[in-house]
Formats: sequence, C-alpha cells, structure tokens
Amino acid sequence: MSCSHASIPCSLVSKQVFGSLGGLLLVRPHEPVSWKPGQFAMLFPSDSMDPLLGRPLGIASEVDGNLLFLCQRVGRGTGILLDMPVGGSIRINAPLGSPINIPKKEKGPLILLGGGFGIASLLALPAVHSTDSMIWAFRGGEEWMELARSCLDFVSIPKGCEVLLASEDGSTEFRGNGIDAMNSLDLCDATVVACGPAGMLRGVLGASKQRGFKVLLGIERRMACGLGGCLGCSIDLKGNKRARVCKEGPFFPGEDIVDDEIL
Amino acid sequence: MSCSHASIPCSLVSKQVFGSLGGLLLVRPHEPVSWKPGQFAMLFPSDSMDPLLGRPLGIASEVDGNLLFLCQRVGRGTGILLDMPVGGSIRINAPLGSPINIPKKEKGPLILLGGGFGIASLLALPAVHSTDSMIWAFRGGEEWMELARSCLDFVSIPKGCEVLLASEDGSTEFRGNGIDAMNSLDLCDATVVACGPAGMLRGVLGASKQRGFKVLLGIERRMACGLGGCLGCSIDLKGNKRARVCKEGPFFPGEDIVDDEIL
Amino acid sequence: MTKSFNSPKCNVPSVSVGPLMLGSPLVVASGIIPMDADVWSSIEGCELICSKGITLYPRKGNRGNRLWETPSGLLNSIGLENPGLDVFMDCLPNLTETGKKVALNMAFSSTEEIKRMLDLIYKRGISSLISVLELNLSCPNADGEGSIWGEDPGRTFEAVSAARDAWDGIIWAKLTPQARDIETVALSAVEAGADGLVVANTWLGAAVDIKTGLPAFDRVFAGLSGPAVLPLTIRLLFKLYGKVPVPLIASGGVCSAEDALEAIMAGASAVEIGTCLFRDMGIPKKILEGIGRFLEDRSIGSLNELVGVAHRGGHGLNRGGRGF
Amino acid sequence: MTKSFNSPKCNVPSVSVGPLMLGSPLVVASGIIPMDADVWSSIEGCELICSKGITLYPRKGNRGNRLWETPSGLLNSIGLENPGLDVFMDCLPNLTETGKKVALNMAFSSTEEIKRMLDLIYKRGISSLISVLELNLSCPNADGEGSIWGEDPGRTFEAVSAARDAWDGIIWAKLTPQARDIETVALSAVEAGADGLVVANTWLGAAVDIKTGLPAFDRVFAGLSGPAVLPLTIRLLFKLYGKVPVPLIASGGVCSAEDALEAIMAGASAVEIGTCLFRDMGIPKKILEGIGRFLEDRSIGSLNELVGVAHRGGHGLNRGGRGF
Ligand SMILES: Cc1cc2nc3c(=O)[nH]c(=O)nc-3n(C[C@H](O)[C@H](O)[C@H](O)COP(=O)(O)OP(=O)(O)OC[C@H]3O[C@@H](n4cnc5c(N)ncnc54)[C@H](O)[C@@H]3O)c2cc1C
Ligand SMILES: Cc1cc2nc3c(=O)[nH]c(=O)nc-3n(C[C@H](O)[C@H](O)[C@H](O)COP(=O)(O)OP(=O)(O)OC[C@H]3O[C@@H](n4cnc5c(N)ncnc54)[C@H](O)[C@@H]3O)c2cc1C
Ligand SMILES: Cc1cc2nc3c(=O)[nH]c(=O)nc-3n(C[C@H](O)[C@H](O)[C@H](O)COP(=O)(O)O)c2cc1C
Ligand SMILES: Cc1cc2nc3c(=O)[nH]c(=O)nc-3n(C[C@H](O)[C@H](O)[C@H](O)COP(=O)(O)O)c2cc1C
Ligand code: FES
Ligand code: FES
Repeated sequence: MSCSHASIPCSLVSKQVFGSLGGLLLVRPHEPVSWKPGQFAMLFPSDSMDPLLGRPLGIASEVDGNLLFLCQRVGRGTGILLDMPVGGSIRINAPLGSPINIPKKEKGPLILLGGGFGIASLLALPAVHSTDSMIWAFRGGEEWMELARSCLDFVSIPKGCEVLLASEDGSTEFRGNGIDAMNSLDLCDATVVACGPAGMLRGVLGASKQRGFKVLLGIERRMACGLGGCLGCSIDLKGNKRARVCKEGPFFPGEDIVDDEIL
Repeated sequence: MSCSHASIPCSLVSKQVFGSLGGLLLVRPHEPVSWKPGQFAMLFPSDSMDPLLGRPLGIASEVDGNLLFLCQRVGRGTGILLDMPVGGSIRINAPLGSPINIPKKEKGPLILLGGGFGIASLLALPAVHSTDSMIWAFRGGEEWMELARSCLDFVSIPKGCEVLLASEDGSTEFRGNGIDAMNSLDLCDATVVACGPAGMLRGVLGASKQRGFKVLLGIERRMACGLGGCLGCSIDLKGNKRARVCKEGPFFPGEDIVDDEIL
Repeated sequence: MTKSFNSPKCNVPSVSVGPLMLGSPLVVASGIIPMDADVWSSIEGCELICSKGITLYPRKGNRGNRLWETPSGLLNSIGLENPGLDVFMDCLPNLTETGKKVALNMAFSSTEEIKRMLDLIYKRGISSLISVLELNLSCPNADGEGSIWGEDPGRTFEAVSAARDAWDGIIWAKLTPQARDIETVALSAVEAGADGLVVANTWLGAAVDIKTGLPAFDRVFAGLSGPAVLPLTIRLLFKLYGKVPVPLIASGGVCSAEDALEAIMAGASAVEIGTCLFRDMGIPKKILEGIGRFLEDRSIGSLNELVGVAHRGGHGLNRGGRGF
Repeated sequence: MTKSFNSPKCNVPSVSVGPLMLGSPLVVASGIIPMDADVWSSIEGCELICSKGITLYPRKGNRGNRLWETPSGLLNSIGLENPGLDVFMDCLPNLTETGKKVALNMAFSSTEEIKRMLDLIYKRGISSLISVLELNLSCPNADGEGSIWGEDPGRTFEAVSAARDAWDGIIWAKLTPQARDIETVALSAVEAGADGLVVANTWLGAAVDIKTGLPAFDRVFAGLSGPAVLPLTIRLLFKLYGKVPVPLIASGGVCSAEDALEAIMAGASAVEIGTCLFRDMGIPKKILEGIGRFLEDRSIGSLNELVGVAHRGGHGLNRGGRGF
C-alpha cells in the first residue's frame, strides 16, 4: 500500500501525443495508489540522474487501475515522458499534495475552471463531488480538439455536471477564454476551483474579490521533494503565514493567496 | 553517408536478452553505415547526460541494413541498453577504429578465437576473409547455449570455415577454454585473431611467442571520444611507440603489444 | 532504548563514528525532509537524521526562484527558511519518539547566537534528545560583511569554540567546500573541539534563465548538490582523511551503494544522503542493503574496516588484478 | 583568407572576442579532438580549434586509468600526453589548410620553456598560423614542487609576462578553477598582458574503484569536466565579468545552445566546447543553429549584445514577467 511518499514503479501502457502540444499518458502502477482529486505525482522517466528531479503532474483519472496524466510539452522532462515508447518504465512518487477541499457547500454552484493542461487536476472532481459546471478553456485548433475529445473519453463526468469547452479561436461551442466562459455562468454564491495559466488565475481571483464568490486556485512552483521537506516551493499566505505548495497545496483558498505569489 | 565519426540516430528493432548474461541487439541506423569487421560503435541509449559516455561495442554483423551487437551485461550502460524497450532510440557514433588487417596470407590457417562476448568483433570476418576456423569459447550453460544459437542464426559463416564452440562446463562438443580449443587445432604457420578476456589474450600471446604463430589481439580500454582525440585509450607499443586503441586499434599485432598493456 | 530502527533484513552495517554508535552509516542530510514524525518513521536505512538548518528566530528565506535543475545536479537558494528554535524544540520530542536520532543542524550569524540557542536547549531540558550538534559553517556571519564562517580558519575556530563551550554533546562541524584552504579550516575546527567533520556542503554555482536574461536566482549564487558533485566530495575526503584525528562524514552527491562505498573507502565513517532523497525516499534502505551485500560477498565483518582503505592500498580488496 | 568555414544555413552569430573576429562564438576546447585535418574540416559550427596541450618535448602522460565516468561528468588524468612542439609544428600547416583557426594550447613547467617554445615557432616562421596562444595555467610548474601556476597570482603573472614578452599575437590565459582567489589571479593575468581569459578548466575531483578499493587514478586526483560542472562555470563567469577589461571565454560543461546562451549572458564572449564532443561531433553545429534561432526569434542583431546581459537586468529580454 502506498504511503504519502511511496516510490512506485510503473509502466507506460498507452499514450496519445498531439503534435507539439502534449498528450495523454496512461501509466500502470505496479502497486495500488490511493489518491484524491487535486493530488499529484512526481514522475521520473528513468533511473538516470539527468534530469535529476521528478516532474509534477496532476493525477487526472484512474482507468482500470491505470493512472491518467495530461502532459503538456514544455521542456526536457515532459519531452522525455511524451517521447517514451509504450512499454517503457516510469517511476512515480505519489500521491502528493492535499486533495482539493471544497468548502462546505451552502447554496451556490460548484464550477471548475481548467485552463489548458490545468484541467488535469480537476477532471476527477465531478465524480466525487457534486459539480455544476466544468469549464475547459484552451487555445483551440485541431490538436487541442482531438486532445480534449480523447481525454474526455477517459473520464466519467456525472450527468448533472455541464461540460463547457471554451476556445479562443472558436473551435468549440464557446468562443473566448476561461474568464469569459466563467463570466457566462451564474456566479452568484458560486465556488470556483481554477487551475491553469497565471493570467487566468489572476483574472479569477480579481473577479472573485469584486463579485464576492469563493475560489480555490491551483498554484504551481518548481519542486524538488514534493513532500514538504526542501521548502523549495514555499510561498507567502495572507496573515504572515507560509505554506508549501507541494504539501498544504497545490490548491489554496483565494482569500489566503497573496497576489504576487501567482507566477 | 557516414564519415568516420558520424553520429547516427537508430532505433532498437529487436532484442534477445539471456538472463543476467547479456543479449543481442538489432539496431536500425537511420542512415547507412559502412563498416568493416573489427570496427566498433559507441552506443548512446539516450540524450541524457547520465551516463555521459558512449559504450563501445563491436559491430558483429549487418542484417537487412540493421546492425547486430552482442552486449554483455556489465554495469549501468550495458544494463540500460539491454533493458530498453524495442522501439526505443539509440544513437551511435560509427564506424570507429581500424578494420582487422590480416597480414598477407602465406600458407598457414586463419583462426579466429572469441572469448565470451569478444566474439562480436570477429563474427563478420569469415564472410570477407577466407577463414579456416572460428572458435567461440564461453562458460557454458543454458543461457550461453541459447545466446550462441541465436547469434549464429544472424551471421553467415561460409562453408569452408569450421565453427568450434568450446565451453568450460562441456555444454558444447568441445570441453575446455579458448586456449585449449586453440591448441586442439593445427597452429603451424597459423594466424590467430583473438578477442576476449585479458587472461585468454595473455595465453594466446604467450603461446604465439613460444610456438611462433602470428596473432592479432583485440585490446580494450575505457574510451571517451572513440576517435583518437582524448588520448584516454592510448597504450605503449613495442619500440617506444604509442597507439590509441580506438584509432590504430582495437586489434594490434602480437609482436607490437607490450604484455603489461593487456588489462 | 531506540524504539524502531527499521533495518533491512540483510547484514546491517553498523558503524562507530567517533563516540557515536549508529546502526547504519547513512544519515539524512539537513534541509531535505520535513520535521514530520510520519516521514521520519517511514525512512528505513538511516538512524540519524539532520534537522533543517535551525536559527534562533524564524526565517522566511529567500525570495524568487529557490530551485534550479542542472545536469545531475540541483541548485538551491532556500535561504535557511525555518520556523526557528522554539518551534524546533516543540517538535523535537515527537521526532525522537520515532526511534530516530536527531542531529540539530544549526545556522547562526554570531557566536552569541550559538550560545543563546544552546542555552535555550539546556533550559528546556531536552539536550539529551539531540545526538549531534551539526554546525553549518556555510552560513554567513553578521560581522565580516556576511562572509562565510567556514571559509576562514579563524572564524571557524570561533564558531566551533563557542559551541564547544556551551555544549556537552557531540559536535560535527559541517565544512564548506568554498573554503580556500579546507585542510587548515578542518584543523581549526578540530582544535576548537569538533568531534567530527562533515565533508562538505553545497558547492556555489549559478545559472541564468535565458528566457529573461536574468540570473536564475535573486542572489545570483546558489548551492549545488546532487550526483554531479560526487567526484568533488571524494576529492575532499582524500584531502582530509588522515590529516585530522576525528571521523569524517561525507556529504555531497551520494546516491547509491557504490557511491557510499566510494566515500567510505576514501575516508568517510558515515555518509549523509541529501538530494537523492528527492528522487526516492526509499534510497537509504537500498543503499544499506547494497553495502550489506558488498560486505557479505567479501566476508568483511565490519564496515569500519573499509573506512579509508583507498589510502592503504585497497586493504586486500584488490584480488585478481586491477583491470581498468 | 579562410578557406571553408562551414557555417550552418541559418543566421550565423559571429562575434568579436577582443581583437579577434570569429565567425562563431564556439571554440573546440583543448585535449578533445585529434590533430587530424580530416576531423578538423568535418567540424561544423566552430572556427577556432584549440590544440591538445603542447609541451616542448613529447610526453607519454600518466599511467593507469585515464578516464572515469561520473554522473553527467568525466574525470580525466591524461597527464598531457602529446607529441611535443616539433610534431605540432609539422602538423600545423595541414591543420590551418582546413580553413580553421588554431589556438595553440601550451603547457609548460617553467617560464624558460614558454620562451623557448615561442622562439622555436618564430624561427620556423609559422607564428602567423597561430591565431591564439592559450596558456594552460592548470599545469604544474617545475619550481614550487609542482604547484599549479594558476593557483597563485604571482606565478600567473610570471607565466603570462613571459609569454607576452615573447609573443606578438593574442594570448588567452586559461584559468584554473582551483585558484584560491580567482579574481586576483585573473587581474594578474590581465596585468601581465593577457588579451582574454578562459574560464576555466577542469575541476579537481577523485574517484575510488570499489572493486579494488584503490583510487581510480594512479595520481588520485583528476580533472572533472562535462555538463556536471556547468553551474560552477556560470558562477565563475558571474564573479569575473565586469572585473577585468578583457573578454571572457567560457569553458566547462557547455553542451547545448541553452548552456552556451547561459554562459554568454553571464559574461562570456566565446564558449569552448569540450567533453560533449565525445558524445557527438555534430554538437557545435546544433548549438550554433540554436543560438541563431534564439537571436532571430528576438530580433537581436548581434550576439555581442547578449554578452553579460544577466549583469544588466536582462537587457530587455525580460518580456512578459519572470515566471519561475
Ligand atoms: C502541482 C503541479 C501539478 C501540475 N500538473 C500538471 C499537469 O497535470 N499537466 C501538465 O502538463 N503540467 C502540470 N504541471 C506543470 C509541469 O510540472 C511542468 O510543465 C513540468 O514540470 C515542466 O517540465 P519540463 O522538464 O518539461 O520543463 P523545463 O522548463 O525544462 O523544466 C525545468 C525545471 O522547471 C520545472 N518546471 C517548469 N515548469 C514548471 C511548472 N509549470 N510547474 C512546476 N515546475 C515547473 C521542471 O519541473 C524542472 O524542474 C504541474 C505543476 C505542478 C507544480
Ligand atoms: C573496442 C571495444 C569493443 C567492445 N566490444 C564489445 C562487444 O561487442 N560486446 C560487449 O559486450 N562488450 C564489448 N566491449 C566492452 C564494453 O564496452 C563494456 O562492457 C561496456 O563499456 C561496459 O559498460 P557498462 O556501463 O555496462 O559498465 P560499467 O563498468 O558501469 O562502465 C563504467 C565505464 O567503464 C567503461 N568500461 C567498462 N568496462 C569496459 C570495457 N571492457 N571496455 C571498455 N570500456 C569499459 C564503460 O564504457 C564506462 O565508461 C568492447 C570494448 C571495447 C573497448
Ligand atoms: C534544498 C536543500 C536545503 C538544504 N538546507 C541545508 C541546511 O539548512 N543546512 C545545511 O547544513 N545544509 C543544507 N543543505 C545541504 C545538504 O544538507 C547537503 O550537505 C548537500 O545538499 C550535499 O549533499 P547531497 O548532494 O547529498 O544533497 C541543503 C541542501 C538542499 C538541496
Ligand atoms: C580528455 C581531456 C583532455 C584535456 N586536455 C587539456 C589540455 O591538454 N589542455 C587544457 O588546457 N585543457 C585540457 N582539457 C580541458 C578542456 O579543454 C576543458 O577546459 C574542460 O574539459 C572543461 O570543458 P568541458 O566541460 O566542455 O569539457 C582536457 C579535457 C579533457 C576532458
Ligand atoms: S517541493 Fe520540497 S517542500 Fe515543496
Ligand atoms: S577514446 Fe579518445 S583517443 Fe581513444
């Protein structure tokens, strides 16, 4: 059984890569991992010491005991993961971080807002927490559309949860960015859980302050240990407090977040 | 077209691994490599900087444009190569080293003697140079027998060349080590080309001095560049000369070899 | 009595590091794992754990980037973020309850601070919970314009003496590899009363973020750790072994049983494990098992026999020629 | 006129390194490639190539292991094996025929040796074939019990002065990272007449062969190179840039366009490429193309604009925030 920092050998059982965008990785852990939405894993594509550190990726879903990751092609680490042949070995440290903790529901709707690959950490939430809307905002274009379609095939979204795909180029029903899409919904007493690019998070936080709805934001930082030891990821919270993104986070309530710490 | 130090991307098209012993790797170069028996390649299993250096392996054969390598499991580098899933990428610098240069044949027989994985650099010789006998000496046991069988399927040995498998445990027709097997042949005026463990090479060199036959020995050294630049592999030759194993070698005439340099 | 030192099944290589007996030569380095009893108990293969660098008062550490990956290495500029001595002392009983031994890694900007911290520990009556006092000589001192204690033999002597005066237990001086003359610094530390020398700490490096054209770190320089530095650590061990009358503890780049054996043969009596824990918290157990197998295969009864053998012609390990 | 500087198709970033104009900022480091005209002509992306370290008389170099792989690094103990100045001079015309420029990397045990070598070169009338004289300050001097020239400012001054007196061309002093105070050494080299400083050379390291229990190298210490040392090189560039009135040439760990850009932004006017050529002789071309693309994407006209920008707030590269 995996403890909070177990190192688990896995194999890459299938992948779908969409051009230079990134892709979906389906990874079979050789021991069971018990995780909750919002938690993440550090992925190590090999025993080589270069690259040295794991790459943090949100656990997006579980399919027949396999873990689904959405991986954007960013630099070397994600490149190695995406280019690995099926059958290759990956090691993961998981589950890491605190599960998304939705404040006790009062009356308003629960809205999830994923920008680009930021959707990963939100995808599993509707299945365990009654969700009204899930917005997935991305740039658009053929690669994005294919990725989104393939991805949604892997996750089970309960009937009650509306899925709204928003694209900047109008590839989807909704044309506009994540903030536009969010604003198109009724935000009265809403709780918004958002994960994605810094610009989007700043927009959500600003709107929440203006209009008084609750938010939880997924914060990103470079990480070394992923389990609260190295203090590489620690940030200021309001009230002169400190928190580790990898341990107390990655999701923090908007009211605790110091604006400057959204990078 | 590959020059003497071309770096060539390849893919691993098939492999056969025999327990902890090692295995056969069939590697497809994405550009043609023109090589001769005795030459070797430096293999890089990935773009990672750890391990940093290539691993030198003799080019054993070419099958439909694929290069055959025999790879003993020794340490990290060979481990990574042997454990790579089929379809993985390998880069090679090849061809390196000087082809085996058989002294002008006078009258005696040409005998090849491979100890263990040392056979790799000799396997392609009979096809291009009239050879009387090829001895392959190994420890024996099921894994070795399977490896030898699989390997010999890949190479074409002309009819005139007798293949003698020698094993220490009697798994093969000949029981004994490489030196024993060599001594069982008529060495009068012979030329022996030997490659394998240091002990065997010392034995061959000693016998050649005593009994007056010619030898060419395959010398091994740690290598960095593989093309004569770093001088990491340079050795003393008789007559106060120096030579680079990767460039003037790896095969040297017995009369040039300083005994101490067989490590 | 130790409660539950999780030893692997095989031959456990215990060691004496001067007066300190350890069930394993492996020590968790400072700044790597959280002060969290659950994490501490879960680490197998190490008996001694160094705390995060602790200062008298809480510190927030450095702004901006704190981590930067390099080839087989890690640059960090945490800047000694820590909750301060009081919180450390609050946690201490919980941590030692796990059965692990604790080394207090102390950072300080003046000798007065050292004394005050040790005083406070005695006052709380918990000095016996601290097995080793590890003095971090890589931190800057307040006088001397923030120069690094351990770069200078005189400052090193001052710091270690201050601790020696105020502390009855074992003191390890954690040297800095930036010392211009590490041998002299090492001798000063021993003269001032250090019972062991940790060799060493992170190596100063730097990086540029080419996307911005700016230094990757606000303070430009940062500490390099991880496998990349192993050969540099081994060199320092070769330089210091036999020159000082106290045990050496390796720190820098050890990630495998082979690495640990290299460090031990080069002169280390114990080996700290840092950055590689970021990859796998299970590493110490694997290293310990690997060392156990090595000893067994060669019928070596005690790991202490291997300490420094590279200075003594390999001590009979050299069977069957050197090869290359 | 240069015959055939093989430049890649894209935007070629040429640079001026003090008085020296180079079609590429990339230089092949000393001790890496053979003195073989075929190999020289085949290297694309570098215009200047440093010779193997050349001594007055031939040297066989060190016995025993000469190479040892470390995580992302390489320890070497070649011991300056080389065929001596005469053979070098015999080869020189063939090498320059390839269209490449040559830096003579000179190793020496006394100032007399420097003078004799330069004298012999002038006597042969081939001094014009040497574009740069690179003085290897990491080699030991005969007086001073084999201490390293470049560890000491005085010795550095002596060596560079001796070369300056006897050589009209460009002199680069190749610093040693073992210098206790590299800034003072750098200033001495410049004062003595160096036109550029190579920052730096291999870092001393060591390894143990655990199979034998012996040091991996007969001389115990060996030089560490390769990607592992990149962050250490970048730190030295940060330390020296702006402190000396001559261009800096980076050497240590550069393996990619990103690495080269880091070095340039930290202050290097040119960048030597060493160990990574062992992996792929095609690397310089790829690096040059990468640098070309970087400049193009940002509409930067000349690479010289980027030199040292990390000391000047990123020089406008910093568009759209820092991120992390
Ligand atoms: C908690 C958390 C969850 C994440 N979940 C996902 C996900 O589900 N899908 C996804 O595509 N991406 C996710 N990311 C971002 C992902 O970790 C980075 O894109 C990735 O680390 C980049 O690695 P690289 O080697 O390709 O890039 P490089 O830029 O080459 O990496 C250099 C270094 O910076 C670090 N780094 C670079 N970008 C980031 C970043 N945004 N966050 C953290 N570290 C970074 C790398 O880990 C590495 O140490 C997540 C990040 C965090 C912190
Ligand atoms: C010209 C030449 C041809 C060779 N051909 C073959 C072959 O066809 N099949 C085969 O199985 N082996 C061959 N070898 C030996 C093979 O190169 C080594 O077994 C391999 O490099 C070991 O790498 P490793 O990482 O697994 O071992 P490690 O011991 O972990 O390697 C550590 C370092 O030492 C070097 N090293 C270790 N052993 C040797 C060795 N014997 N020779 C050279 N370098 C060594 C490695 O390359 C590496 O740099 C050849 C060696 C040479 C020099
Ligand atoms: C993130 C991080 C934080 C560290 N914090 C401290 C510290 O507070 N005090 C200290 O003495 N050393 C500290 N170190 C240094 C380590 O304890 C260790 O000496 C160094 O990293 C080299 O060992 P390694 O290569 O095994 O990591 C820190 C290292 C890292 C990577
Ligand atoms: C095998 C080898 C031989 C070297 N020989 C010399 C030499 O003769 N003279 C010299 O100044 N530097 C020599 N060096 C140092 C390199 O020129 C270079 O400065 C150093 O390796 C760091 O750069 P790198 O990491 O790019 O290799 C040698 C390096 C290696 C690896
Ligand atoms: S990554 Fe180490 S504390 Fe968060
Ligand atoms: S390996 Fe570099 S000269 Fe032979």
